[in-house]
Amino acid sequence: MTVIFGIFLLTLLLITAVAIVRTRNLFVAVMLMGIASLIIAANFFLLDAADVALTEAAVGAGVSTVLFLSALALTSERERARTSRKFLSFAVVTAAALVVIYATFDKPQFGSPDAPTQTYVSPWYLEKTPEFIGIPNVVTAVLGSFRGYDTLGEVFVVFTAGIGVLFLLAGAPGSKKAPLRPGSSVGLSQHLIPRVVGRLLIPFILLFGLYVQFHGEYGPGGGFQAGAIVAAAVILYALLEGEEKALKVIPRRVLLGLSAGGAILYGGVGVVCMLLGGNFLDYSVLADDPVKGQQLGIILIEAGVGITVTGVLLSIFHAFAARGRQA
Amino acid sequence: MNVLGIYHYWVFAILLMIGFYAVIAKLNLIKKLIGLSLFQAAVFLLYITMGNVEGASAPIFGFGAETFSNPLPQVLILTAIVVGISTTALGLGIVVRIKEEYGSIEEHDIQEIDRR
Amino acid sequence: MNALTLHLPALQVIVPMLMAPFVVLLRARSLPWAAATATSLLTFSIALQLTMIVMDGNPVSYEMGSWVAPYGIELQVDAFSALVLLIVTGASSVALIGGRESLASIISTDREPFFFAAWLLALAGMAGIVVAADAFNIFVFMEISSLASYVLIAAGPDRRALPATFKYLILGTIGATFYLIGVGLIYMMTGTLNLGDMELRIHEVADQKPILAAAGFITVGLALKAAIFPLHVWLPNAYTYAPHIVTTFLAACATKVSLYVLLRFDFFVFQQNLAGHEFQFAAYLMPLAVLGILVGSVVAMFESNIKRMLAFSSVAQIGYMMLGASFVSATGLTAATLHMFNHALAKGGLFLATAAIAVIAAGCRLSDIAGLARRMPWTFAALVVSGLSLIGVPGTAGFISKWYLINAALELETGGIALVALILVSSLMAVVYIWRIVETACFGESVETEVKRVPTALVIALWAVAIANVGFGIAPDLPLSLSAAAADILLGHVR
Amino acid sequence: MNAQDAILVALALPLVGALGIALAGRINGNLREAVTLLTAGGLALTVWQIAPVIMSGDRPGVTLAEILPGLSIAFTVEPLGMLFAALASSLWIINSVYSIGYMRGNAEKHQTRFYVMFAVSLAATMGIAFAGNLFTLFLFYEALTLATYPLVAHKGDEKTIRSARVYLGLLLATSIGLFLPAIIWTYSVAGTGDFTVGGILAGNLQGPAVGLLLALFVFGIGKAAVMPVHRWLPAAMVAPTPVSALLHAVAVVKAGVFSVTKIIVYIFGVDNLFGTVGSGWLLYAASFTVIAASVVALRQTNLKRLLAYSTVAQLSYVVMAAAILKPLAEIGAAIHIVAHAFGKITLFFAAGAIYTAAKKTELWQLRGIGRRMPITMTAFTIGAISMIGVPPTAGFVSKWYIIAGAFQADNYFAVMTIIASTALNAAYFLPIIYMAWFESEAEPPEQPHGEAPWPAVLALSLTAFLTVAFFFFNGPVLELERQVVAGISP
Amino acid sequence: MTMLIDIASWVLLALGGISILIGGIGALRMPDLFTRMHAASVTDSMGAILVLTGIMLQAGFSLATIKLVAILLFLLLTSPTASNALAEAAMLAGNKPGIDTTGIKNVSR
Repeated sequence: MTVIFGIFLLTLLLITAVAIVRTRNLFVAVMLMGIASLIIAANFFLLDAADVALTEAAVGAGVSTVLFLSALALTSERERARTSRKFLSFAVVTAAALVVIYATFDKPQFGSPDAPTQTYVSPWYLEKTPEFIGIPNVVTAVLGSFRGYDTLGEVFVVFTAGIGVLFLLAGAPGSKKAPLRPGSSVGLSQHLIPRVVGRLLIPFILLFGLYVQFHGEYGPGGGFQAGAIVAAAVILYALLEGEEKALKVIPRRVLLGLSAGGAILYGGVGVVCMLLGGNFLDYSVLADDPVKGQQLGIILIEAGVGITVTGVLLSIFHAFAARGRQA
Repeated sequence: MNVLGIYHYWVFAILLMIGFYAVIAKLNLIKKLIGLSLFQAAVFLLYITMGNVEGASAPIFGFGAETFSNPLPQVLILTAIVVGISTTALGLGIVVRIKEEYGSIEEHDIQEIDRR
Repeated sequence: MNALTLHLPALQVIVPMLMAPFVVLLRARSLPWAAATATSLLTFSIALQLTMIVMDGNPVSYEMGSWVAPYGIELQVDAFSALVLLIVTGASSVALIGGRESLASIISTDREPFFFAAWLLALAGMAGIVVAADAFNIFVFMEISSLASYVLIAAGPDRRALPATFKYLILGTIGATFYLIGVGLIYMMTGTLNLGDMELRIHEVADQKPILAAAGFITVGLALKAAIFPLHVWLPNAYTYAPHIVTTFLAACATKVSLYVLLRFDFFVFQQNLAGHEFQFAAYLMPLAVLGILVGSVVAMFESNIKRMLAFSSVAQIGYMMLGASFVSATGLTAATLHMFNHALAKGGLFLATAAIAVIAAGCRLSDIAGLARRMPWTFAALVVSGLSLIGVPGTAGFISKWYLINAALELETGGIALVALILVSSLMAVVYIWRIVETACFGESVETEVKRVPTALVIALWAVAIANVGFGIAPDLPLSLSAAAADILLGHVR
Repeated sequence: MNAQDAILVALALPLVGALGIALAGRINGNLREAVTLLTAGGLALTVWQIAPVIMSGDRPGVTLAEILPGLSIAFTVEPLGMLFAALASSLWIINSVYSIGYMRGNAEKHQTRFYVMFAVSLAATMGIAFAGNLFTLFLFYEALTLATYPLVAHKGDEKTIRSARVYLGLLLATSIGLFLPAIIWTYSVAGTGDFTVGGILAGNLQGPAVGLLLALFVFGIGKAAVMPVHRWLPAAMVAPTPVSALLHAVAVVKAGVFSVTKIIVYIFGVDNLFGTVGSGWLLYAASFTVIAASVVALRQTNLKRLLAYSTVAQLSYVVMAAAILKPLAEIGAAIHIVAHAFGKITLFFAAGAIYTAAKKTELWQLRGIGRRMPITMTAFTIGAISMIGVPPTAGFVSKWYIIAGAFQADNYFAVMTIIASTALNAAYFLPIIYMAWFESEAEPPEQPHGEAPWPAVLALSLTAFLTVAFFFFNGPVLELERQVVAGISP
Repeated sequence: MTMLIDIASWVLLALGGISILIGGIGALRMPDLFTRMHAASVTDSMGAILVLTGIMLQAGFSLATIKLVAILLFLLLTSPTASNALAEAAMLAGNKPGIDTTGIKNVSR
C-alpha cells in the first residue's frame, strides 16, 4: 500500500519541480515551491523521518515561502528572458546525471536492515540513548548531545544569515535608483474577517510553537521547528495588523538581542560544561546525575536554538518589509 | 519491494538535475535561487532514503515499535535544511540589493548595465 | 598539559565563534573593530600554542561532548592543520590591524557590528573546517565561513560587488552541495562520518562504484570552492570588488582551506583505498593545475585593474599548489603546503599595498597609480618586496617553495623538465605583471591631488608582512618543518 | 679586524652608506657627496685590508645564513674575487668624484636617489665578488640587476623607460630563464654549489651535457654580454655617464665576466673542461662576438654607443681568454678585467666631460676639440691606446698574456682573432683621435667652453695615470693571479 | 460492533474522497477565479469533515481522536477565512467577478 502512495507522491513531486522550472510567473513558482516542500515533507513522513518532515513543512513550506514572497514584493514578479546557454547547461546536467546514475549501480538494497548505515553507528545510538540520555526521541538526543557540535555550528549558520541580511538591508537603502513597489505596511487592516480570525488564532499558534519547543524530547519537535512556528505566528500578526504594530510588540533591538542571545546561550552551555570539568558540550557534568545533566543540557540548547531561529527569521522579515516601506 | 528503492534514487537523480539545470540555465536571479533550493531538496531526499529501514517506525521510543529507522541521516538533514534556508535568505537579501542598485534582476541586464 | 591546553582545539573554534554574537551587540564607534582584532589576536595565539604542541608530529584529538570518536564528533589537529591555522589566523589578525581606517571609510557605523561579527564568523568557520575530523562537520563549518565571506564581499563600496557576491554564492552553494552528496554516498557505503574511521572501512566495501562517484563529487565540489582552474570563474570579480582589507584576508586563506580539505580527503580517505587513485590524481588534477598556472599568469599580464590582476595571479598560484600536490611525492607535498604559507604572505602583502594605494589614488586601475612611488615610498617599497616574493626571487619566501617545487618536478622521471620550464616561464610572467605595477607607479607623472596620509597602522602591518616575506625567505625553518611534517602525514596514509 | 669581519663590513658598509646618503640627501647636496666619498673610501680601505691575507695564500670564509640543508648564503674570498672587489671599490671612489662634477655640471634631478642606488649597487657587487657558492652569486647577481634599474631609468622620460625595460627584461629573462636552471642542474648533479679549487663537476657530468650546462651558464649570465644576449648594453646608454662608467667599466659588466670566469675555474675546473668537446664552442662564440661587436662599433656615430659596442667586444676578450683554458690565458683574462676597467672608465669619463662642457655626443662634432679641452682629450687618447693595446698602457700587458696563453695552447684561431680585433680597435679609435687633435673646428660652438668642471677633469686624469701606471707596477696583481692558476697544468 | 464502526468509517472516507475529487475537478473546469474558489472550498469544508470523522471512527477513544478533533476545528476556522482573504485580495487586485462571461443573459438586471 505504501509503495503505491510513495510512487504517487514522488511522481507528483517531479511534476511540480518541472512546473516550477518552466513557469514564467515567479509568484506561481514560489507557490509551487511551497507545494513541493509539503510533498517532500509527506514523503519524509512516509520514510519514517517524523522530525525531518515537521522541519521541512515548517521551515521549507512556511518560512521559505514567506521569504520568497517578501523578496518578490520588492522585485519584479515576471521572469522576462527565457533561458540562455541552453546547450551548455544540458551538457553539464547530463554529465552530472550520468555520474549520479553510475553511483546508484550497486547501492545497498533500499530499506534493507543490514545495509552498512544500519549496522555500524546507528544501532549504538539506538541502544545508548535510553542508557546515557534517557529521552524517547533518539533524533533529538543525537541532534542535541551526541552531535551537539553540529547543531551549534548550524545555529551559527542561521545567525550568520541573520546578520548578513541585516547588514545588507539595514541602514540607508543606498542609491535609490529603482523605484520599488509599495510594501503592505498598512496590512490588511481594512479586512475585518482575517483580523478577527487572526486575533483568535495567533495565541494558539504561539502555544503550539511552545509545545513543539519543549516536546522535542518525547516526540518530533525541537528548536528549529518551534522557532519557525513562533516566527510564523508573529509574521501573521504583522501581516494582519501592519508592520509597525508588530515592531511595537517585538522591537528591532530585542530581535537582535534574541538572535545573539540564543547563540550565546547555546555556546554558554558548552563553555559551562568545560568549566565544570567535562569536554566542550558534555552535559553530563551539568547535574550530579549524568542522565539528568544530559536532559537539562538538551532542554537548554533546544531553547537557545528556538530563540535564535525566532529572532533571526523575524529580523529578516522586518528587514525585507522595512525595505519595501522606504520606497 | 525494490521498485520503490530504485524509484527513490531515480527521483533523487532527476530532481537534482532539474534543480541544477534551473540554476545554470535560468537568467532570473530568483529563479536561480529556487533552482538551488530544489537542488538541495534532492540531496535531502537521498539522505533520508538511505536512512529508511523497511517495516520500521520513526526512532522514537515509547510507541511500541521495536525496529527503528536510522536517526543519523535525519539529524544531518535537519541541519542541512536550515543551512539551505539560510543560504536562500542571504541570496534573497542580495537579490533585493541588486534590484535597488541595477533596477533589474535578470543576469544579462546586469552585465549589460555594468558594461555601459 | 595543564587544564587549558587540553581544550585548545575546541577553544580555537569557539573563541571567535562565541565572540561574534557579543560583537553584534556592541554599539560604540569603533568598538566592534577593537573587539574583532582582540579576538583575532587571541585566536592567533591559540594557533601558535597548538603549533608548539603539534610540532613534534603526534596529532592532538579532542572529543566533543566526550563521546568516543565514530559516535560523537572528534576534532583533530596535526602539523598540516597547524600550518593552515597559522595562515588563517595570521592573515585575519594582520588584515584587521592594518584595516581600521580603510574599513571605517567603507562601512557606516550602524552596520559596523554586523560586518565585524561576519568577519569573526568567517574566521571561526575556517578554523572549524581545519580542526574538524568529521566529514559532515566540515560541511557545516564550510557553510558558516562561506555565508560570512559572502557578507564580507557584499560590503564592497562598488555596486558591482553585489552580482559578484551572488555568483560566488550560487557557485559556492553548488560546491558545498556536491561535497554533501559525496559525503552522503560514502556514508551510505561505510556507515560512518569520522574521517579516520572512513579511511579504515572503505577498503572493506565490496563494490567501489559509489565510492568512486563520491570521490568525484567531493573533488569537484572542493575544486569549485578552492577556485581550481576551470571552476575559478567566481574568484576574479569577488576579489576585485570586495573591500581591499577583505580581499587581503580572503585571498590569503579562503581558497587554501578548501584545498586543505581536498588534500585531506584525497590523501587520507581515498588514497590507498581506491585502485588507481594516484592515476586519477595525477592524470586529472595535474593538467588542470598546469592550465591554471598558464591561463592565470597570461590573463594577469594583460589586466589593467590591479586587484583583478592579483586575483588572476591567485588562480595561477593555486595552480602551483595543485601541481605540487599532484606529484604525490614527499617533496611535491612539502612544496604544495609550503606554497600555501608563502603565497598567503606574498599575496597578503600585495593586497595590503593596494589598500594603502587606494587611500591616496583615485582607484585601482594602473592609470590611477601613475607616479605614486615618490609620494608613498614606504608602501611602494613594501609592494616591491611582496612582489618579489610572489615572483620567487631568491632571498624571499616565495623562492623556497618554488625551489622545492622545481626539485619535486625534477624527481619525476617523465616530463620533469617540461614542468620546470613551465614553472620558470610562469615566474617570468609574474615578473611582467608585477613590474607593470612598479613601473607605472615609479615613472608615471602623478597628478598632485590633495595629500592624504596612509594610516600608520596600515603601513606597519604592510611592513610586518614584507619583513616576514624576507624573514621566512632567509630562515624558513618554522613553515618548512611544519610542511615537511604535513607531507609525511599525508603520505603516511598512502603507503 | 680579521678577514671574516672585513668581508661582512665590506658588504654592510655600502648599505649603511646608502642609508646615510638618503638621510644626508634630505639636508643638502654637499653633505650627501661627503658621505658618498666617505663610504667609498671606507670600502676601499676594508677591501684593501683583505689583500695581504689572500696574498699569503689564506682563503677566509664566513657563512651568513643556512637557508636549506646544502643551500646557504656563504662568502669565501679567493684571488679572482679579491681582484674584482679591489678594482670595483677603488674605481668607485674615482667614479664618485667624477659624478659630483658631472651631476653638478648637468644639474640632474633626483641626485639623492642616484647616489643611494650607486651605494646599493656597490654592495651587490661586493656580494658577487665574495660569493662562496652559486646560490649567493645568483642572489647578489639579481640584487645588482634590480639596484641598477633605477640608475638606468634615471631620466624618467619615455625613451629611457623603454630602453630600461629592455635592459631589465633581458637581464631578468636570461637570469631566471637560463642561469637559475643551470644552478639547479648543478646543485642536483653535484650536490653542492660551493666554489672549490679544481671544480665540482669533475666526476659527475660527462659528454655533451657539460657543453649544454656551460652554454646555459654563459648565456644565462646576461651581464657577460656574449653576442645574442648583449642587446641590453647599448640600450643602457640612455643612463647618465657616471652610471655608464660604473656599469660598463666597473660593476655590472665586470660582474658578468667575473662570474663566467669563476664558474669556469671553480665549478667546471679548467683541466677537465679542457679535454671535453663541449667547451670548444665557447671560444668560437666569444671570438664571433669580438669581431662582430667591433665591426658594429665601426659604423656608430654616437660616441657613447661606440664605447658600448667596444665594451661588448672587450668583454668577449675576457671570455675568450678564459675559454683558451691555459694558465697564462687565465692570467691574461684576469688582467684584462683590470686593464679594460681602467681604459674604458677613462674613455667614458672623457665622453661625459665632453657632453657636460660642450653638449656634444656625435663623433663629427668632435672635430678640433683637442685644442679646447686638452686634458680630457689626452686622457681619451691614453684610454684609446690602452684599448688597442699599444705598449706603455695596461691594455698591452693583458693582450700580451692572452696571446702567450693562446700560443701555450697552440690555439692559432685565438691568436688570429686577437690580431684582427686589435686592427679593428685601431680602425675605430684612431680617426677620433686624429679628428680631435689635427682637424680645425667646422663652426665655432655657440658659447666658448673650456674644460669640464674640475672634479670631472681630476677623475679622468687620475684614471688615465692609472692606465699607464698599471703597465709598470702590475707585480702584486700578477702574483695574485698566479695563485689562481697554481693548480692548473700548463 | 467493531464491524459496524469499520463499515461506517469506510463509507465516510469514501464519501470524503469523492467530494475532494469533485472539488478538484471543479477547480479545473470553472472559468474564472471566483467560481474556482467556490469549487475549491467544497474540498475544504465537505471533504475535510467527512475524511476526519472517518479517521476518528477508526482511531476510537484515544489521544489521537482529540488531536483529530482539534485539527477539524482548526480547519473549519481557517479555510473559510483563507478563501475570504483570497477573494478580498482578488477584488483589491482588480479582477471583478465577470457575471455574464457564461453567455447567459444576466437575469437580475
